[in-house]
Amino acid sequence: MHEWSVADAVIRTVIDWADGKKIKVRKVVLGVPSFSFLDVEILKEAFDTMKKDSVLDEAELEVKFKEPKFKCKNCGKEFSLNEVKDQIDSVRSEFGEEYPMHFMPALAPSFIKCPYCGSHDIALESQDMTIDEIQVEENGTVKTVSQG
Amino acid sequence: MHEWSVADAVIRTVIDWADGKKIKVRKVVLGVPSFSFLDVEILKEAFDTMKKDSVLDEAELEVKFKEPKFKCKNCGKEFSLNEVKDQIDSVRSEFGEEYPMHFMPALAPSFIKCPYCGSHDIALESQDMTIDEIQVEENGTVKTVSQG
Amino acid sequence: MEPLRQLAKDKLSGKKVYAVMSAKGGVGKSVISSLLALTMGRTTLIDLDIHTMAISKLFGLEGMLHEVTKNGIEPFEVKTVKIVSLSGIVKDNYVLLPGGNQSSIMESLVAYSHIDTKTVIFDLPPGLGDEILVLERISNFTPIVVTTPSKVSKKVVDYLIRYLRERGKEPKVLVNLAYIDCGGKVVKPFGEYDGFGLPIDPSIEDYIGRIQDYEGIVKEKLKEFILSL
Amino acid sequence: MEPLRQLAKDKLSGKKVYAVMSAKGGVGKSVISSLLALTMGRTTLIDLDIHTMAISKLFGLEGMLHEVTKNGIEPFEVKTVKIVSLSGIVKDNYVLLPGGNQSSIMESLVAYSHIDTKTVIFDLPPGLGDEILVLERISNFTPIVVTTPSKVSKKVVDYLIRYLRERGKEPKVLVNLAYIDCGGKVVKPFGEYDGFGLPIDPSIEDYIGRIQDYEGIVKEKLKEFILSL
Ligand SMILES: Nc1ncnc2c1ncn2[C@@H]1O[C@H](COP(=O)(O)OP(=O)(O)O)[C@@H](O)[C@H]1O
Ligand SMILES: Nc1ncnc2c1ncn2[C@@H]1O[C@H](COP(=O)(O)OP(=O)(O)O)[C@@H](O)[C@H]1O
Ligand SMILES: [Mg+2]
Ligand SMILES: [Mg+2]
Ligand SMILES: [Mg+2]
Ligand SMILES: [Mg+2]
Ligand code: NI
Ligand code: NI
Ligand SMILES: [Zn+2]
Ligand SMILES: [Zn+2]
Repeated sequence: MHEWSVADAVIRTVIDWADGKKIKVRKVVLGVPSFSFLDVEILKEAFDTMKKDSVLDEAELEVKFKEPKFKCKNCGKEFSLNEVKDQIDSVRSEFGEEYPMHFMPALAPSFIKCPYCGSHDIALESQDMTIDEIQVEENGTVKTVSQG
Repeated sequence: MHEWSVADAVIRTVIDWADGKKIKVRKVVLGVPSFSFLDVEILKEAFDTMKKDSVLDEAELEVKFKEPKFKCKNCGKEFSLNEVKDQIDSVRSEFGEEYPMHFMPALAPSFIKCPYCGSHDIALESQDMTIDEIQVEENGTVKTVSQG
Repeated sequence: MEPLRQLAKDKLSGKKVYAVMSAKGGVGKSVISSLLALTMGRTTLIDLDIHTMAISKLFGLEGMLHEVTKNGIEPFEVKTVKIVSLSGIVKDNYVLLPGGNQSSIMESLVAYSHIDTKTVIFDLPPGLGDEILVLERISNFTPIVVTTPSKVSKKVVDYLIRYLRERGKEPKVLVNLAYIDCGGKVVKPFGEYDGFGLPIDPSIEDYIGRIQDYEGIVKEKLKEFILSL
Repeated sequence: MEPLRQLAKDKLSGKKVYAVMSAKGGVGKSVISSLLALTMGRTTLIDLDIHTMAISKLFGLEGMLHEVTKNGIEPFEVKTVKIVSLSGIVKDNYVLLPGGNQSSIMESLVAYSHIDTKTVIFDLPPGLGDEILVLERISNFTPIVVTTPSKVSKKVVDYLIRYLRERGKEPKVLVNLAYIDCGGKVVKPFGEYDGFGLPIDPSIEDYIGRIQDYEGIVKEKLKEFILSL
């Protein structure tokens, strides 16, 4: 349900970035960690409802799920989401839809243990939600801006 | 002076990595943040003194200084070492040789302010000391191992 | 671009924001921020001490989960105080984290919260870390610094005060556990102090889990303090 | 490959390592770790609370810088205790840091220290963060968990105890500020408690800056506790 807040965040950020310039945003590409299990349907519905009367009026939201890479800082091993799927499933069945990593992927080390050594000392690459790309039309030309 | 500890750390790490295998280490490339101002002379002297009777017996130490990239998380601007040189100089003149970032480059945000907005909220890329490369000879062949 | 940062900023813009802080632990930040929120009324109280989550323990909200609506995380409502805590997301699980993960959790907590009061109070953890840096990024807060008259505490809090002044902020200082009323006689068990003192009230312990019912001397004193804000 | 991690590990290998910890702040971790080190003797005491650096304040070592030799950072020596603190590197500057920087500083502090005693005691900051994760990486420590009888404190410390047990460690628990001797009568201002209690000794305040001279009741009690380790 907080997908509405996520859409809100994206819209505010793009409007702030456009900074009153006379542009039309065509598309926004949002990168979200796959294990946050954001609901793309709701996200797009929220985006389309809230974008009205802004530079985003005609913009489309594209959601790209990023696969996390985990690295245990205790034993040094790397592992994928698949290897901790059972752990994530058990957190999801405890909490339901609004499970902790759904809001805050950075909570992962609290709930996930290294499948090799059992440590919670886990580094996570690409755990943050990011705006990766914005497609804009300015004076008739369309260009794509990549974000860092 | 803690260059001796740094050399010690490098030697122990490589020996642990070699794990008793019958190899000869030819070269170790150590990456250090430039603003730690480690003394390469002392580092090499310490390395050459302590490497005796180990797989590193004939190894050479190469030191590569890494230029830090600073990014202010408050105003978003990036800046280079050059732009905070005066700040670093003033810390060095307060402390002398053993100045805080000499030991611990990660202390930088405590002592350095963003030159644009004055914030201490500074992210630092490549602030850690790392072993970047090891050149080994095994059964007569020389190969280079890159480290992550 | 960090969309959560933008949202967090927008949620606090135009609000009066107080940050109850102290580099030292155990000086009473959580008790004081709770009583300040209750005294002021119509306030959103956000618990940024993500490891200890004391606010939900003081108000008896442990094990309860936040509802989530289109407006985001709906605060718990106690009297006229709206409370947001990570405990409402993780329930009674411990929150053990590498330091690098803390700031994004704090930022999300603010960004996703439904804030509809004009006043927002943050309860901060001890230390000099992300909680301060994150708050500086997203708001123009008024610092309320808590210390005790104890020498260690004063020295540690001095770091924080120096930092805040360098950043152009003048903190309001509260000296907690400053004195105790021993049958009419004022005793200062931790020595002399300067500034606005709050008494030791042993009865506070009886109100852990229902701090909203506390009406004792510490709250009385805080009413006086609020007039100086 | 992280050379400092390896060095830190090697420095602690074969030593008896104690970690004085508590998710809660202000419960007495620094006072207790200092008195434990003094009571045990021939101990290296390493201050991992890099933001508050209370150990140097308790021993009166503020503003002093560590000497550095071929053996690394030379500890301050007080009686038979060898003390390492970040304050000996940064002097009286505040240490304000993003959370992500903390672990490398803690690791360096251990790696670069000259440790020549068989026993090492770590004084930890509050919270559930890098200090615990870093220690787990580099040593097989015995946890000494400090709490007070206060309900908030007990609840918060419970997270830590649960975590430690999940990691296969059984902590020794100390209940500080457990009781006070009021002219022969034992008073428990923070309520009942289970476990090994340490009394409130208001005279400790007089020994801040020279904790090495303190010989009062808390130290006596700790002698008893040490026998149980
Ligand atoms: N004025 C006071 N009188 C009596 N007890 C207090 C007072 N202020 C705080 N306490 C108690 O001190 C302990 C620490 O308070 P807390 O608010 O959790 O500190 P912090 O948030 O700074 O860690 C708690 O047990 C609390 O009940
Ligand atoms: N047993 C005790 N009796 C009296 N005062 C104490 C006792 N233990 C700790 N203190 C005081 O309590 C305060 C907090 O102690 P400290 O060791 O700094 O806690 P922590 O390290 O857990 O934050 C200090 O002012 C200290 O002098
Ligand atoms: Mg608190
Ligand atoms: Mg912190
Ligand atoms: Mg302490
Ligand atoms: Mg911490
Ligand atoms: Ni949701
Ligand atoms: Ni040196
Ligand atoms: Zn592992
Ligand atoms: Zn800046």
